[in-house]
Amino acid sequence: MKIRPYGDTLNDGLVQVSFTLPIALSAKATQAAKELAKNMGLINPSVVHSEEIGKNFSFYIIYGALNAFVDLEKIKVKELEKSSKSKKEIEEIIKNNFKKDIVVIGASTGTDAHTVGIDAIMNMKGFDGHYGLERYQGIKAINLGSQVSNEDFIKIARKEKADVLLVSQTVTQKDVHLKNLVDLVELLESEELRDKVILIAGGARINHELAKELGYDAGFGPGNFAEDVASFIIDELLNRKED
Amino acid sequence: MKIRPYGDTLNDGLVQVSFTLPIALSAKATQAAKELAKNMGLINPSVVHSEEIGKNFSFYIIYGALNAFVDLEKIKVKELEKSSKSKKEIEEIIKNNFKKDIVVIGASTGTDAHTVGIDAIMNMKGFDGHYGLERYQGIKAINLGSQVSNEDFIKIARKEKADVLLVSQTVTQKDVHLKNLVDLVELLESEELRDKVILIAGGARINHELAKELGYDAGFGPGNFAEDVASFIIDELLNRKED
Amino acid sequence: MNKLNLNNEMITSCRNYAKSIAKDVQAYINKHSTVSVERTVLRLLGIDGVDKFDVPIVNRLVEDVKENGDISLGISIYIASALKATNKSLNDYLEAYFDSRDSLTSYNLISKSEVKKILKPYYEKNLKKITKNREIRSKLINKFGERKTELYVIVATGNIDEDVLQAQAAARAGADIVAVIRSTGQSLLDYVPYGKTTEGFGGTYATQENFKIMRQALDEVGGELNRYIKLVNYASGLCMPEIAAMGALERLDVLLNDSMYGIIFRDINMKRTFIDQYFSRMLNSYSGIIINTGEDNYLTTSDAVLEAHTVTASQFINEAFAFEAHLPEKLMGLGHAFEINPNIENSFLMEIAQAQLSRELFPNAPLKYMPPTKHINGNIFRAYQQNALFNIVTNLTEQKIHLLGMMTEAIHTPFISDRYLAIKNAEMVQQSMKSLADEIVFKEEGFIQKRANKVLKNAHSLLKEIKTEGMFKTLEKGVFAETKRAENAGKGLDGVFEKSTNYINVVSAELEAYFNEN
Amino acid sequence: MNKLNLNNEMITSCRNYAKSIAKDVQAYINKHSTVSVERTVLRLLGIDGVDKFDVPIVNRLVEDVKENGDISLGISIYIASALKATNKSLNDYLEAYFDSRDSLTSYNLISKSEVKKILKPYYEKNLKKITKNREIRSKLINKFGERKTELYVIVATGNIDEDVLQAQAAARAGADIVAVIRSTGQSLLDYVPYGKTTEGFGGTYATQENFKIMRQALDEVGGELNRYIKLVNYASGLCMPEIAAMGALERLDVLLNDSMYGIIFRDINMKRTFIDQYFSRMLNSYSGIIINTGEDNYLTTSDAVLEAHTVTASQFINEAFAFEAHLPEKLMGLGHAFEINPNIENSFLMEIAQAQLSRELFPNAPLKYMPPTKHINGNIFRAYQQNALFNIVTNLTEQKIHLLGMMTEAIHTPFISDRYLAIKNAEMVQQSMKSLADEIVFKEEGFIQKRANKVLKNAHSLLKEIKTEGMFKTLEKGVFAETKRAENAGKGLDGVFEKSTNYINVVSAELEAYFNEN
Ligand code: B12
Ligand code: B12
Ligand SMILES: Cc1ncc(COP(=O)(O)O)c(C=O)c1O
Ligand SMILES: Cc1ncc(COP(=O)(O)O)c(C=O)c1O
Repeated sequence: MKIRPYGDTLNDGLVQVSFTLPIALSAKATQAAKELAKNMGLINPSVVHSEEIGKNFSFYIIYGALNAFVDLEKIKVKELEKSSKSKKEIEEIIKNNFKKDIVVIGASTGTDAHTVGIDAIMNMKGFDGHYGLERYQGIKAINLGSQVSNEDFIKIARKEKADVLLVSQTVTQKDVHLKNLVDLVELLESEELRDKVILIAGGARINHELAKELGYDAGFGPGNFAEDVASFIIDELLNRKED
Repeated sequence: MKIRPYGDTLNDGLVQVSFTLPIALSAKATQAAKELAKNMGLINPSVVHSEEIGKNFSFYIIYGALNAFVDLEKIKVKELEKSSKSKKEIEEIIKNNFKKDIVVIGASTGTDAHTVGIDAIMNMKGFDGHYGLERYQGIKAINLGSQVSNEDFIKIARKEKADVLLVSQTVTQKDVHLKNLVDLVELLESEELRDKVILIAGGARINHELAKELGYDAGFGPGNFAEDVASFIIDELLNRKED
Repeated sequence: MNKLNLNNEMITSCRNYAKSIAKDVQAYINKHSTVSVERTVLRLLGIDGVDKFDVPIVNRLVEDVKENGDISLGISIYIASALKATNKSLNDYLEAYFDSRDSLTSYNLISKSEVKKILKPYYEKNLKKITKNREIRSKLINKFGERKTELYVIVATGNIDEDVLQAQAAARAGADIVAVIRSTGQSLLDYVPYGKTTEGFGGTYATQENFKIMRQALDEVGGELNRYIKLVNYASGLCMPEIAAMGALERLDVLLNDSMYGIIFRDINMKRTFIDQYFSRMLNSYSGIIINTGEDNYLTTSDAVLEAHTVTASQFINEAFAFEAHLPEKLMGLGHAFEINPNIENSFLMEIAQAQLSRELFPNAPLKYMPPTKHINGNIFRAYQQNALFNIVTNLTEQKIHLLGMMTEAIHTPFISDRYLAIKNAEMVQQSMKSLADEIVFKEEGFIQKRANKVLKNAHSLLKEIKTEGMFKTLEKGVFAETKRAENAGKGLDGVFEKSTNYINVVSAELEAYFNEN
Repeated sequence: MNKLNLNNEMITSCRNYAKSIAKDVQAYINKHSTVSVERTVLRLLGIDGVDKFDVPIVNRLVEDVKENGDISLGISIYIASALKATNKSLNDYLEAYFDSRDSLTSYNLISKSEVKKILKPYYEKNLKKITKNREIRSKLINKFGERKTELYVIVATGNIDEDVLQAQAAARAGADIVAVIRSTGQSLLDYVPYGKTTEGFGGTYATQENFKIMRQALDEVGGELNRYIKLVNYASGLCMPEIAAMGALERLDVLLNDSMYGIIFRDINMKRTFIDQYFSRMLNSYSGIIINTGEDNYLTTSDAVLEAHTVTASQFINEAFAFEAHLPEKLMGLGHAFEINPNIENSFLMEIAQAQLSRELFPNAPLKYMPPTKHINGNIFRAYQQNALFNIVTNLTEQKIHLLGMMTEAIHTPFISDRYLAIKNAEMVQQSMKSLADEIVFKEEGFIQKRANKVLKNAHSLLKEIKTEGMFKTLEKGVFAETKRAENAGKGLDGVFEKSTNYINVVSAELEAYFNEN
């Protein structure tokens, strides 16, 4: 099925765009904004608002019809098939399949001080009514908090014999998170630990596809809770056992 | 000078886009939104928000860097050089150059019932502190109001020996205004009146370039007042006198 | 509700002036009828459909009498006489009519009482259907409940199928009321288009079939959501009573119904539309349909600070007109609006004053509160904020019918996402400020109280003036929306006629009997 | 200002508890110093610059003493002794120092009074510069005036040149205060980077040169606009007093300065940062710089409904700490925030209660009111509305330092257009609701009054508890932002040392003398 953006009628293609140009407002500048919109594939773009927002800066709001379709059949997403088990089910599976507790270590790494995300997954109280991993029987959850260097993280992982590493990254400005995440993978590899753990990333701008690309086993963005992560962990551990 | 959209750093190219897709929210749908954004020329588009907005409709907000420049040197705008005289100056010029009052007839034509725009230009009290043409000495301003058919408009123009016709169009849905505006030009031509009047269009979505394309002498959008229109009229009448 | 310290004597005096103004006009109305009133009678006899040139049959019949008979007698007598003379059922007669080309005026006219007898089965059937609709509505509302403030959105794609999708999406998102905007210019047509339509400009044609399609779609989604979703359309215009009848038959819940709007913004002749309005409002009352009046529109043309009192005065007059047509307060959706330039100092306080004033003057009316439109520009973020401010005033002054503002008001009729976002905006305000109205008191003799009292005082003076000059003269002077309209100009005057002493209108007779009883 | 009917005795009792809590900590502080305090002394003697490895000279000198001497005596005595022994000016001595590689500890230590005599010309010069800056600021503010509520925005491009463009654009758009956000992680550096910088992550490095560049840019645009544009940076972190000194020298106007933030959100050792805070706040007081505290941050981690009282308790404690450091109320920009989930019923009323409570508890403090952040998501329209609601509460409760929320809060540090739109949002509220605060009264014993009194009561209980347990234990328990921090863990502990009885700090001695006089 081919689809297009929808304003108020099927296939009208209507989209809204806004941006700033680093020049003062003028008829010419407005025309430049229109040209850019055309360049984006909008037919008949209409500059519905333009405003000077500081010496030599002007802001534009544009509506126009996008002259492009996307073919849904051709879209492949590396989507995590969520098995979405409940806390109870997960605890049951662990009890029946594993002799000792699964050790999960989490941290917000690098200079990132955002802990709310990793806490949401790990802490007792959890998030939005979903209990965190600390409350799961059969899981030993160790939350190292924020600003943990990759080196310290690995040191503790080794000491605690971690089965699973959870990395949270929130600050994405200038793609610092990518660097941090890749560094960890490299460090793990050089210490020959990469294959011994399940490595999972998470954060506001993380998704499964991105995480896979960076060499992680999975990635979780907003809207995921402890049970989603635990489900993945269990499935993956059982899988690896079989191999 | 080549320029690009500006987020917070020169040439970062950052733009904001939003649209709806006529499918339910899913990872695939979000990917489709991203593909469309790429299709618009955005590199690394980031879907910062997605939301189901009704069965089979989902809404997306995207930020990304536009991989395109626009060359300001190459942009040509048919901009009206506003001579921008004051009411007083205009009245003075009329007094010195024309023997009789300039007859200006205005209307909101077709089924368009929006009069605020044409009133802003014509009525005594004007708009935003700018008096309308009715208050100008040397101008006989006749405002026919709204919903005037093109036929009636021309009939009255002929009767009043109009020098200038002002047409206001506000309803632009499905481009009705274009049809209405073009019809008037054709009617005037078939009645051999087109060359005898100055023909001016105005309205929220009218600009000079569009008006010229449609066969008008000038077009005025938001932010224009009676003195801008009167200045153009005077200049044009003096010009035509010289020829 | 008493937050403004209003002068009760002044309010009573306003009501008295308004009553006298309306009675004056009513005296004129009582002596006249219009082609659309007569067409409405036909519709309520069950006549529908169009001829091969797409002219509605009701128009054909009334035109026939106008040309070949004496329309001042009303259409009822002609149709009854024809049935009597041909001894046919209405349907059979109409078939024969179009085959034969015989005029409807070809038959001997029968007596008034015979007219009534012959037509009774026909109009009774339809009035019963209307009564049934009223009952269904009541039942559903009783079952599902009704919110204190109802969120009202419009759909306006021009295509009824697309409208349906969007109306259902809106209901799912939280809308309580959906209005299908009419195509630009329909209100000037002296007939009602027929059948399902998928092409309109800035709106979708109001046809009975489109009403039916949308009613069904809303019932469907309402059932799914366990809510009753109200349906709105527009009656004001040259076919006011016809649309009132169609709306009644298809269980619409709200109709925009205001002569003043037609006169001022559509240049419809005042006599024509006052007569039409009376009959249409009686129908609204009978069918339990809420009317919406258009005072809000004045402020899209005039200055909302200086001319606020014209809204208030007009509300009083519209209330009086509605009472004349037997409309109970609970069906009077009088209009007002949030239209002050937000750049004006304390404009928000003035908006509170105005909204609270309307609330206190008409405590039992389901007021229709309109969002900012005039001072919205293409800056959709700014517009979203203005709508939030508007939503707050609604909440603070406990309005009933809450028309949601769109962030793209200055650009286009709403996209599906605009509407969704508008609903979420209102919901955030409703939720986060739930008890604000109860919590907050205005300072005694403060800015808000002073403003409200001033507007009331100016409305009072204006009503006094109108009472002296009369409604027609007032409209000629351009008091409302600064728009001047002459008594004998404007569209549709040729459809007005004086009633003969023998005039008979079987439907209005029935309705009046009903109102006298109830 | 008395809209909440607060219990005055309870307020006094809160203040007494807080005073006792602060005095406890102060007893510890008085006995200790830190490497950053000592580096600050050096900076105020006029030492600046870096060595060839980009290590700041002040760090080199303090490290030298730490390794080779007895830092418990303080740095002052070492530097004075060196000058005395070498008979050089400070500049000449430093040049020789780097050439010779002789330790700063190589000289005979002189007496306290001699130390003071020798260093006086140096620190006096800089303290005079600071005094001069304070005077310039006062003069400009007197000349241009100051708004009742000041609009505060951030720039955070990482590049000081880009920051300048955007700060100036913001000022032109209407901002009164501009903060240059620091690069992520700078607060954990135990030195202050040097020179102009154009690369940072999520912010721009706080360096003295960058301060100077921005100060000049704001003075320039302020002159053009006839307004004084205030400049903000961040002191909290391992270099708190050094940044306080640099800010004083470059005429910053506001500094984020709060140990609690560093402890909780940056895992900085509590002892280290309490000591640093004391000295840095004395400097702030001397230089007339407003401090901003970070209570708002608690609610980004904890639930804003349940933990509101932790903010209030912390404000009382921060006030008490500030008084210890001789900071007058008019420089206490205590923090609070609008962070309740907007989907919660009556959340807006709770926000009003909290904001008004802060206002009434600290009537003379220029409170810093923070916008919603936690419950902002990628829906920029929704965010724009949330910011409007926040702006309304600011207006209604008459806050002083009004941090503008950005519609892209959940996405990136602000684009130039985000900031512009945020300012316009605030301005629309300020203008359209100008007199709202004066106009509106809260119901007696209503939802708002009850909520405010409840928060105050809970804060009171908490303060009582803290008084009993002590501050260090409280932090170990994780009372604030549900974050537990151990007394002897966290960053920077190795920079803390007990002062010898012979310890001397020429600057703090001078400041204390000044405060005793004034
Ligand atoms: C709270 C907050 C803070 C708090 C953090 C407190 C704390 N204890 O964490 C404080 C106030 C300390 C703070 C400070 C700063 N912040 Co901050 N902060 C935020 C804020 C408001 C909310 C983030 C949050 O808690 N979200 C809620 C959680 C639950 O969502 P989440 O993290 O996405 O987590 C979910 C999923 O992603 C997933 N998940 C997350 N991690 C993981 C890990 C694993 C393994 C898995 C499986 C899943 C998972 O599960 C969670 C539940 O579904 C955001 C803005 C916003 N509204 O998003 C800015 C924001 C993230 N901060 C930002 C910045 C820049 C900073 C500072 C650097 C500013 C400065 N220069 O001073 C500082 C320093 C912090 C640092 N160096 O890291 C920027 C980042 C910009 C960018 N794109 O890079 C943001 C976007 C604000 C902005 N627009 O500027 N911040
Ligand atoms: C006021 C208004 C009305 C009033 C009009 C009252 C009146 N006396 O004019 C009322 C309430 C009656 C009305 C009705 C309708 N409206 Co209306 N209305 C507006 C509104 C809110 C403001 C327009 C306005 O007055 N602007 C102020 C004036 C001063 O600006 P302006 O017209 O641009 O004029 C300036 C310049 O353009 C220029 N100018 C204008 N004309 C001319 C002419 C000449 C010769 C020159 C030189 C210059 C010039 O000078 C002026 C001063 O600078 C807009 C939304 C908005 N905020 O823009 C919707 C809007 C225009 N309406 C709209 C619609 C659809 C309708 C209806 C059709 C809805 C319906 N189906 O019922 C009806 C019917 C009207 C019809 N058939 O025309 C749509 C149009 C959508 C579109 N893009 O086509 C809008 C955009 C709202 C929306 N989003 O749906 N409307
Ligand atoms: C009372 C009333 N009637 C009718 C309408 C719509 O009329 P039309 O279909 O003529 O645009 C409006 C629109 O604002 C109105 O307020
Ligand atoms: C009191 C205080 N200090 C400092 C900061 C910033 O600290 P950093 O530069 O460590 O991110 C904040 C940020 O919210 C704060 O509230």
